Amino acid sequence: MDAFLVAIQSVWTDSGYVALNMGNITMIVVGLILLYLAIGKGYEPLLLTPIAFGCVLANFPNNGFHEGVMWAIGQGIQMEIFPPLIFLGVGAMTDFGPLIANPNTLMLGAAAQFGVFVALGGAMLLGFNVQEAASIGIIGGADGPTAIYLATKLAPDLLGAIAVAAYSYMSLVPLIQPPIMRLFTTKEERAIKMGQLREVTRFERIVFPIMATIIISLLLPPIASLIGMLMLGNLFRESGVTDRLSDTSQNALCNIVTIFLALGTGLTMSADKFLRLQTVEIIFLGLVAFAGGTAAGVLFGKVMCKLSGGKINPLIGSAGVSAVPMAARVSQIEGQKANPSNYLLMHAMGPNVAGVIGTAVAAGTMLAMFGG
Amino acid sequence: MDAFLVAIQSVWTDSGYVALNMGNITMIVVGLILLYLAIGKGYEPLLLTPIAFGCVLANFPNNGFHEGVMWAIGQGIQMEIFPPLIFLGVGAMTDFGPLIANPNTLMLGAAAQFGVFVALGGAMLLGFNVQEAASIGIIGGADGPTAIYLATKLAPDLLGAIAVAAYSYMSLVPLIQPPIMRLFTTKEERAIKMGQLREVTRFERIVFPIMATIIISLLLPPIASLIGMLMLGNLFRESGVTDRLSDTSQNALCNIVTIFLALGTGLTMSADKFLRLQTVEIIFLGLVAFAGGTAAGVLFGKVMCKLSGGKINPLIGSAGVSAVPMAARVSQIEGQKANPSNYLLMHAMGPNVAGVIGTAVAAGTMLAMFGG
Amino acid sequence: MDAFLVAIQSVWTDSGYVALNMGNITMIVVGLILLYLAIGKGYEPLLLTPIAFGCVLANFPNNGFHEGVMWAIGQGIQMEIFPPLIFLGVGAMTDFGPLIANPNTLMLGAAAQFGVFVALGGAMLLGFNVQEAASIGIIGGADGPTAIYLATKLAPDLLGAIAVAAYSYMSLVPLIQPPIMRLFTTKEERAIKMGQLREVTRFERIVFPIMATIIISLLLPPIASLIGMLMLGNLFRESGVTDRLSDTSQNALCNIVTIFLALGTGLTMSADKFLRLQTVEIIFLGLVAFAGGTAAGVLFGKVMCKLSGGKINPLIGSAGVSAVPMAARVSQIEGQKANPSNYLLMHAMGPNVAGVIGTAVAAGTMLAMFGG
Amino acid sequence: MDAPNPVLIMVINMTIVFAVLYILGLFIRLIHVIDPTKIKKAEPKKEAIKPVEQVQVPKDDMADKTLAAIIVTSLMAYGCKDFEIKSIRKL
Amino acid sequence: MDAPNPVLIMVINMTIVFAVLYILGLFIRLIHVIDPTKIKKAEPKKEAIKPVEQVQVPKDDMADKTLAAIIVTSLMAYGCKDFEIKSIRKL
Amino acid sequence: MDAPNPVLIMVINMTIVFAVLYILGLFIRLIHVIDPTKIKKAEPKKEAIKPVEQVQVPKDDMADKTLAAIIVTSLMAYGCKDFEIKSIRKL
Ligand code: NA
Ligand code: NA
Ligand code: NA
Repeated sequence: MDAFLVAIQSVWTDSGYVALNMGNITMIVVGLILLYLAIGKGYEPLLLTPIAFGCVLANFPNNGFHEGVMWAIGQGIQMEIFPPLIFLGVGAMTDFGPLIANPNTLMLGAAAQFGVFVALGGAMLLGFNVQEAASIGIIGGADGPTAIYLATKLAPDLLGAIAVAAYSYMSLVPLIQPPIMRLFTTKEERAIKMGQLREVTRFERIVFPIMATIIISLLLPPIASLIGMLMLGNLFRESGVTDRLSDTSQNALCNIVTIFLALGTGLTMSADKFLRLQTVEIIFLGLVAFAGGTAAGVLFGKVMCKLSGGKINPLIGSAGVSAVPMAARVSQIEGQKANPSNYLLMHAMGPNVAGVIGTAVAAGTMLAMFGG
Repeated sequence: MDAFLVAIQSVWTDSGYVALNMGNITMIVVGLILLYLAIGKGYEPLLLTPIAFGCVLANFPNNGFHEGVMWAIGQGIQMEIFPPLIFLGVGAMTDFGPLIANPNTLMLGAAAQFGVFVALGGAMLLGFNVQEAASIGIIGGADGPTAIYLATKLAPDLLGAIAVAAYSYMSLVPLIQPPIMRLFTTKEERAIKMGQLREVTRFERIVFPIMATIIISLLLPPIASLIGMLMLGNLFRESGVTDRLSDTSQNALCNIVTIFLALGTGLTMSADKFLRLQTVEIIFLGLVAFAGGTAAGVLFGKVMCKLSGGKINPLIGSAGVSAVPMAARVSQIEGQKANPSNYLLMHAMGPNVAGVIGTAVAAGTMLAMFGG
Repeated sequence: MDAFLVAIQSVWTDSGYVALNMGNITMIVVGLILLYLAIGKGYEPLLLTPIAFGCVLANFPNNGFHEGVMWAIGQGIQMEIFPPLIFLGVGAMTDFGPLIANPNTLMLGAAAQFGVFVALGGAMLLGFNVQEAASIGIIGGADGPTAIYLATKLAPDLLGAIAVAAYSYMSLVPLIQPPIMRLFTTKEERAIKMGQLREVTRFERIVFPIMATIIISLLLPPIASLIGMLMLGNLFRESGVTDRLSDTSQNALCNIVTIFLALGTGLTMSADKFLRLQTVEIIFLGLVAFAGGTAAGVLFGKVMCKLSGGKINPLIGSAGVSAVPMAARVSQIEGQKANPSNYLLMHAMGPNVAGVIGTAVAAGTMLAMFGG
Repeated sequence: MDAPNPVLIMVINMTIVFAVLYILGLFIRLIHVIDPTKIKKAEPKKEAIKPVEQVQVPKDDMADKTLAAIIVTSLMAYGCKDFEIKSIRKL
Repeated sequence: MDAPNPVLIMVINMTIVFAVLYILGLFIRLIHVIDPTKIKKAEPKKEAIKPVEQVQVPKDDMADKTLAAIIVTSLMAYGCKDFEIKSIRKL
Repeated sequence: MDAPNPVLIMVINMTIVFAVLYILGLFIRLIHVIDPTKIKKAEPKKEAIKPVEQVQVPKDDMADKTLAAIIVTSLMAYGCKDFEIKSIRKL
């Protein structure tokens, strides 16, 4: 009986219950809240569910994740293997047609990056170093893989908070953007109807990803693998002769990597890295970044509206933050509220996909300036 | 002509035919027998086919498997990367509903682990050390990935024999279980009809995997990655918002990892590890474990039948060994033999999935007690 | 304003534009030409598209591919992990039925390897060492994964040129082969109709891959992983009980590995390795190899035609170079040109799949003779 | 564990396995109790739910009886720490 | 960058982002101009294409106006190397 | 292989390639002979099977003739070990 008690006691002593501290408990609760947001509220559930679950798992004491599958997943994060593979799938899912049909919308995708640098400035004022500030700012780009890629390179300790903020705000786009959009536009501007987009040829669709890769990767080598994979995926989609590869890039491979990327991101969320004032600041700055990007996009849209003689509806500017395709849908909805016969979705897809490129360029610029 | 003969002779001298010894030949024959069992007899073919093929390949002399793809697959085994990924798929395929509807069936899943410890005791009496005995005992858990996970950690030399025994007996469940089930039950008991299970809400289905992960991983950290992946897969299934991830976990990812896990397990089956008296003992002990687990499940079912006033059919107890869903089908078939209007399948699924958790818990307990 | 200019200048100075040299530019143009061949001309687009894109990416200066996902993909190439996994898929896609029904066609698959050794001899005369010559010769085998496997082991510097030559000529089979086929055959020979192939039983289909693995891997251990994976894939296909694994081997896994293998092959195409006279020589020798293999196959077909009393159409001999199933289709088309009621496709599939085995055997022989 | 006794190992491990799965069962019941979506459904269909609940009550009762001896005694004997385990139950 | 000024960082980065995306836009227009498949389609349906082209001309015009100040001045100020960038345009 | 002669390499390698594929062909025939499922099918449909067999016999014959010179002589010349190769045939 004595040996029995000793054995039971030793299992208990080595268990996580005994080693559990307030930090672990709090982070497990944070993970549960994120699970609620992901599943109960539908905030980017494909990413937030595994991130949140990873956060819970990471905070079990003695979990032995320094080896085994969780270690391997962590290596894939640290070695920056997963974000470019996600971008391969994103590229295979993205239709750059609306952008090619109306390349002016690229400027809206550029303008919306303003939020990134507002948040960067704010982060520096709050005492973050410039690498951390850049990683925080990129939340405003509303591109998860780019944000994770940049944070892994520049500020790995902030990875969890940045990923959570990025994906949370991306799903809050329908709440964050409309008031800002209405604040900066008149009802007349929002009611503007835009002409039909021209047809884009297969030639243009095929040449675009190749050319974009060359121009951007040569100027900003630090994002060559991100842009390269994005555009390779798009080439698989548009070539018409690599459907097998396009399908796998979008589905099997993308889903597998999503599980690993998101779970691995969650696994970085230890109490000592997450339970800091900085996390609250990051979440606040992320909101500033989103709002700033939305505002800049809409205001630049107003400038383009003026210069085009009223042919451009400024509402499509907010789609420049990317968050594909949600931000474009928000433009569509707000446009229809002002004018029920308005159909802005395809026009908003231009700035929307331009925003993906814009954020990658912004990340590349910051890596070129502040990277090791 | 001389150079010709020298060259041919050198190819022949370096070939596997010259280096082939009796051990290799015997193991290749073992591999062929296992292939026959897998393909000809239909014993768990998804796993036994690549295991058997790996056994054949591993026993070609000079095969160069210390590098290349076979080395890489071996690393995935040694580093315990594959079993938790299989469990991700198992979780996505598992319906815990019947268990949630009738949590008493958890006790049957616990009782059926008795076989694990009978075999453990038997193995220790036969001279195996406690780590080896634990790995042998787990065969009785009828969960391949758990058995491979535990054997890799505690007794890697026995991995091949344990995996082969586990998967072979799992497919023999329809032969092993019925006589034991009939031995310990009366016709009246087997004829008992069980009431309809209550409906389980989405809330319950979502909270269950999260809660189970927390409770079990905290108590038994060594299986945090196994239970975590099992329950993450189940959460993907039940959340209703991550169908893409659930689908990939069950199909593409699970199949890829199955090929690698099973092939890699077969690759460990070298003659010096397999052609020992121990292998025969392991196979014998595996049968003891299965039989013991079945008997314990049925007997505990009888106790529960008594205590519930005859509301529980003891036949569902044998499903507690897991071997999902085969053991549950055996309960169904035996129940219908005794009473043609009997429908036990859904009731037997409760202990059946409880057995998966029970075996993981047993593995975790043994790792906590005997692990490095 | 000064700091502004300094910063812009520093981004520019670190960019690829400044570091770009003529070698890079030329290789990017080579990549673009290959993309045109892949997408515009339809030359093996599934492989040549990612190879060509990899070639473009690899030649961006400072691209940082010594780490991250591109590094990881490169490791998969260097460690010879990808070609056997492609062969797993090839095996799952291959129907060895026509070969089993008429095993004489194996001799045609052997004869067509003649081109491999003609090119090997030519390469040695041009000054390549024997390892390089073997890797160049294998282009004539018309099997991409085998060529990449051999080149990685014997002449990694030539990998890019060899892969490009192999895949380019494979898609040029409909242009290269017909003149040679007509040159060596009379109209009467081409018009020969062949009898119906016998039915092949499931038993034969299942035993064949197992037996072939044993015979070949024992004799030529250096290709045990290639032949093993090819035949395991085929066993998944034919067993009838592992459809899940066969499906994944052919689709998700094969496509993922194809993307990585082809992209990684392209990434090896740096200017210093590719822009050499040797590359032109390799491309020339590749053509010699294809032509030699085609001629040898047809001529051996004529011998078999004579010996069989006119029952064998020599046109099926050219299918022995493999390039499955294109070379078999060329035999079919040429046969029908000579005799509109001729149907050679299934007969040509025998030498066609025999050629895959023949090339692997040739690679194994060369590895046994010239390998480390 | 320097001199492990097979019977002792069995008793210890089976105790833990039963305990863990029993506690899991308690939490499953707890989830059912706190399930907010269940309550909404229950109110309109009170007649249909009642017989199910009648079936379930004896089961819970039976489970407690079954395991009282095995689980509670062994855990109780262990000291003050097991109260922490029970407190988790009230989360 | 030893003493980075947030405003300066913003200006530099936004300049680069705008410049890169503007140049990308120029290349998209160039692709459209050199598109051999477009020309073939345009000839048979001249009437249908014309209004689309009328819509597009002001857009291009507007874009040039918008960005002239931001992009061209900042790039021109940089020295002779930016002519290399522009030369890429004529590829 | 310090001073490799291309022609010698070709002869050696082609010999091995032919030999391996020829042996594989022998085993394919062996599988067909021992195939237990074939016999069952053959008995009821004897008339339908016979002509196929007539077609096949000359092929086998031809294959042996073709390769007798190349394979058998080269293998026979090699010594006693090649009998081991042939013994595999009788497995
Ligand atoms: Na963006
Ligand atoms: Na089990
Ligand atoms: Na070939």
